[in-house]
Amino acid sequence: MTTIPLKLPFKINLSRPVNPTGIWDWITTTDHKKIGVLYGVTAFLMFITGGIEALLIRTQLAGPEMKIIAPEVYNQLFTMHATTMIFLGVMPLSAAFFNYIIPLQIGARDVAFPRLNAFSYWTFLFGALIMKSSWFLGGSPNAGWFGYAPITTTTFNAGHGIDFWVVGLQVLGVASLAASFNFIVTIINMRAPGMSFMRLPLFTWMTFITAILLVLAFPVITVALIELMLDRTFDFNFFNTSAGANPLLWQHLFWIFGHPEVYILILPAMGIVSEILPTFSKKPIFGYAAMVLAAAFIAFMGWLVWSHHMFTTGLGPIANSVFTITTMLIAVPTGVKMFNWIGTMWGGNIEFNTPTLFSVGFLSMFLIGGISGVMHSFSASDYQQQDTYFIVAHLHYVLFGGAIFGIFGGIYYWFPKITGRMYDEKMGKLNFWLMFIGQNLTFFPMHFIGMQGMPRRIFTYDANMGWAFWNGVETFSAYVIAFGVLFFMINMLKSWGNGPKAGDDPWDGRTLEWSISSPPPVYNFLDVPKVEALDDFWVKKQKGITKIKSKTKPKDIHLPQASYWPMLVALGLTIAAYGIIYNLVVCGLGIAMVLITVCAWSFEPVNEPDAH
Amino acid sequence: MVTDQKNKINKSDIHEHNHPSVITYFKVAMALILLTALEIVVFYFDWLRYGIIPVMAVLSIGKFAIVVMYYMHLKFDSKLFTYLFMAGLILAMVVILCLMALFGWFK
Amino acid sequence: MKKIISLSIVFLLIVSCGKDLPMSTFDTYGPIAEEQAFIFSIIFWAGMVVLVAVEAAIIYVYFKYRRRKNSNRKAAQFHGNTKLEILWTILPVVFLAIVSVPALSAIWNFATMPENPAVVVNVKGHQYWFEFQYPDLHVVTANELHIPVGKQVLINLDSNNVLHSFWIPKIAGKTDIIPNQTNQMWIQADHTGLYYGQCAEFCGESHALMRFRVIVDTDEDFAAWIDHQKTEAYVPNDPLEKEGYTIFMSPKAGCGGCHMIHGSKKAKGRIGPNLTHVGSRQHLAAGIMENTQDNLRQWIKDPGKIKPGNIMASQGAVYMDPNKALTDSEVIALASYLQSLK
Amino acid sequence: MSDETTTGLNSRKILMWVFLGSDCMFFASLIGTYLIYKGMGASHPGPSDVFDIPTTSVSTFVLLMSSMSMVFAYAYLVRDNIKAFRIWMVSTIIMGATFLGFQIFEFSEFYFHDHLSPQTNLFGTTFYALTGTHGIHVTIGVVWLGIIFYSSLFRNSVSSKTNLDLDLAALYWHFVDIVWIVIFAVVYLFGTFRGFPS
Repeated sequence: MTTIPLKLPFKINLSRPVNPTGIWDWITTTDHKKIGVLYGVTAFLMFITGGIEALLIRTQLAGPEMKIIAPEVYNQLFTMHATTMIFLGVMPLSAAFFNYIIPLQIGARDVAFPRLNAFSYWTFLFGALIMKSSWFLGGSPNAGWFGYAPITTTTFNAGHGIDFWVVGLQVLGVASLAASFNFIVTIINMRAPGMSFMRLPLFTWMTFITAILLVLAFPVITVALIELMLDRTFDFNFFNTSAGANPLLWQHLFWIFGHPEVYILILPAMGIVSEILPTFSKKPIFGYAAMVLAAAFIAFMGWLVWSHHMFTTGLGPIANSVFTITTMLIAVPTGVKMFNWIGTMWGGNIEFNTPTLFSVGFLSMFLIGGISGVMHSFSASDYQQQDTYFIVAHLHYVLFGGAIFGIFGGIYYWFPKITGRMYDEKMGKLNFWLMFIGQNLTFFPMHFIGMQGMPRRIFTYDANMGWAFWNGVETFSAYVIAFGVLFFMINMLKSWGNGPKAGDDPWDGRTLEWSISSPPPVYNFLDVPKVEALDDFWVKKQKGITKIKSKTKPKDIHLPQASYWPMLVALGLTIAAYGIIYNLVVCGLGIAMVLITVCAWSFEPVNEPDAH
Repeated sequence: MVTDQKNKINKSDIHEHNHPSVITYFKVAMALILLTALEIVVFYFDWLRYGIIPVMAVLSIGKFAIVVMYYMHLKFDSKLFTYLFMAGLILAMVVILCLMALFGWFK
Repeated sequence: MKKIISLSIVFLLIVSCGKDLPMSTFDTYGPIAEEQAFIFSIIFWAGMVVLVAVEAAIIYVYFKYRRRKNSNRKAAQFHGNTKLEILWTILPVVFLAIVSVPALSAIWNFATMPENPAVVVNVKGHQYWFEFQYPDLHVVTANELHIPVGKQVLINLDSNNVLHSFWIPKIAGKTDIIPNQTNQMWIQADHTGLYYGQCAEFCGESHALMRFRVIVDTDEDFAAWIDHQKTEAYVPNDPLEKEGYTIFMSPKAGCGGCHMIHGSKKAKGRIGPNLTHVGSRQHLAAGIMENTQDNLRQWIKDPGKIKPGNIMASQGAVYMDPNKALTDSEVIALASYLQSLK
Repeated sequence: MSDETTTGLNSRKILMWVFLGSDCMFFASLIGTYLIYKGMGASHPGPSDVFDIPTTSVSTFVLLMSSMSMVFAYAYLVRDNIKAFRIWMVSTIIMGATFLGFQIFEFSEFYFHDHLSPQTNLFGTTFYALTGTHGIHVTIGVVWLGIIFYSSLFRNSVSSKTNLDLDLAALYWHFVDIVWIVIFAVVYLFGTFRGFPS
């Protein structure tokens, strides 16, 4: 073990981990594939906790005037369910794919900033733990994932729940920003020779657009959260209505972030589907350029529609008309994508397996969510739908039937690449059908009860409202979804260890990740590929060009080395975050730790010159 | 202290032959001072009334632009940097203007 | 127009089986709700056409072009079709442009406030109940809004606490109640009767229990109701009611610190609902239960159990201080006094 | 890891520009908040009660000059004139610290003399949050430049070969400067301009 003494103003001597093993390997790793797996597993566990929260909510609503869960706990549950699914579930599950797949798809040996990547994971993990620890530290946040002021101020919410939400989201924001900065630079600067932008696989494109949306959207929510934190901790007046504050400020800042966030959630899933459908149809994607342009247009328009979440707040007819029109316009590029996916399957030779089932499930569910979205883009009729179960139905069709179906499809699709083993196809199909049937029976009736006047976020309803039957159906079906996910977990656990060997290219894939062994070697590519076309690997296979023997030896490849610092910086942030909640001195210590560890990090080389 | 890795800089990163000379930097500084002085002078022209807004906007944007172009080398560097920065900058301005419109600033 | 709406209800009838739906947005009783349902039905049917067509296309393509065993069919290799792509970009634009015309005009219709409303009501959102003030008629009541039939009513919405939203599904869509920003809306009900309303913006622990009723009266009934509301509160004669009156007005119970009973000197509070004619209301505690002796007793006994987090339970002297807690007989007396306030 | 990048540009420099683009949105949200709340809530103490334009003009001038000093330091480093580089570095750091000194003076003046605290009214809240955030940015910049200067002085590890390290710090420093250009115009000058019809 070589030690690198760091002569710093503050004298730290820490040896750098060299070829660590066991748990230290995972803690100090800078390998994008390991970080991807960590991201995926952690996010999936969080997804399960969010699912449990959802089941508790549904149980309370199974019938009218039920008293299973206390109102305060119910409010905490729906707040945590949404916060978990969005920030701890779908976003990091997408990030898991970014981490694992992007360098493989663009022919890179790693990301541009491997340690920043590790930092992103640890910050995400600690942020998630901060958020979830609130359940054991006096109660979770209870003001909804949207946290509309002024109910989040100390005047109306004196407990610590909201504090956990405020600092937790900021820490998670740092994680997302770090990852996104990294992927923007990686996609710009780490592409293999010949991999021009218009030869990028669509998943990489969607990641790129998502990351740009994210680095522009997260600063806005960060400012809003800082303002709320200053209000709660130092008695500032941002949302203090008795000092004349306008609570709509929060709503605007929140949705300026919040609407791009919606596309941050769905674009990666669209990217995954755009990989799966061509692969299994044995056809190129239909209208590649249009797919890219449509996504770019969606991302751009995502900034100009935020007030459609606020049609009922009295913005006035001009604003409502403008935002109605801009919102409707988003249907156009979304439609283009939908038609192009159908065009991709047209004339193909489509394999009927779990990834395509989830992809086609994505198309059909996302279509329903998209159409109900157009329905409430019309502010005139949205006055009746805003804050009802109709909206709940819409967003679950988009996020569950959309994003989650896409992500599950992606997990099945890349499972053989990541583990080197094949999943159980029968169980995969069972998983799909349970989730598909469960999803539709849970969320479709919400359209009905929404139009029948059932508001969101209510812990009880009267028997004479006529909502009881469908609520009962929904609760039952929510458990069907849970069983689907259970079969998914069994399938994954079983196949990861004992599945049949998958081989390097089980799907006859089109993109570069299928050209290397499964699981990929630590250096990804022995020789950095030379890319000559879109779907280069497929084109080369058609031409009969198979693997060429490489002269490069693995030991000559310099790889990013392990480091303690990313994890320690994240730990410092976490200490600072708890400090904000409990004790400002602790917060100061945490910030000091961040400063010191950031300095140590920046003085540590990416690679030791003498180490291999 | 600063590492080997960091020392390995692509040739394309060293643009000193493109970069302006110290004299140019000094001229830019003089322009900045001039514009700031103008701002402060204009500030005392009460008769401008709302007219001060465009005047001040032009002066500030001018200062902003020459710092970004010369001191931050955007004029000489890869266009990619300009695109990346302008994406954030333009969006930031659009968002501020939208917010001002929504809160009745232009009524 | 009604026909189109009822057509779209056909699909809902299948799922609702003719059940009574007191908050259905399709079963409209006023011009605003009707127009909103009409706009919805336009997009609904337009959306259904797209939905059926595209879903059919997805399923058709998936099955038609599935890989069959023992078949050597090769996938067709094409990269796109510019004409088709332009077509399916422009078609939705045209489609949306057409449907947006009635939608946009409706926005302006709702936003144009009546110049001469028959009644002006100031609605105040509280945690968790609604206060209704008739500023021109000098009447203040809570949780039961009376309006005359067939007349335009102007509503001013305001709150001094958190956000709420005012919503009567069968009469008009919702508008949010926001502190430091007075929102306006107008409503009109074309049939007399009782309608359900509910707070639609999350406002705290008992948000689900923040409901109200709208009672649409004929002009004569409305005038009579207003006249009655203007009168001073009934002064009890019955011994039990009198006992309740004494407890209510006593400094120990302190009810009058928050509640107003018009005509009494000791009950001048403005924090809680105005109780001058509480006995004449049909429901209690923001429309969550019928106004009966038994319910009223339960409410007075332990309001925090019925409506968790409400201010009376957390700040009322008799609920905070065990020494001041009401005995069962005091609760009975109070309930009978309050019920006498017809 | 290969040093060759797809675009030929350094990854760290791209990262810096993406970060600055992102930081634009950060300040936009703060400036947006300030503008939304301008004139709302209790009006005194307001901008014209507390601001002293001549003083702030001086601190603005100092910050502008620190930017000039920064480019000088960079220009000399690129030409391997380490001595001149160090002189201009010191001058940049001193001017940055002077700006911070002015801000501390200004804040204490507002706080103790004009009785404007973040808790007083919406102007206090939004003003301190916006300028305070900018001040934190300046502080980070001063610390960053200080570390580079320290490296050059005691470790001799700064040379034209490592000019990228300084380039990134300089980009950040100029960005902080241009943010101040906006704040000075929007908050200070528009805040106290007497020509606006009341």
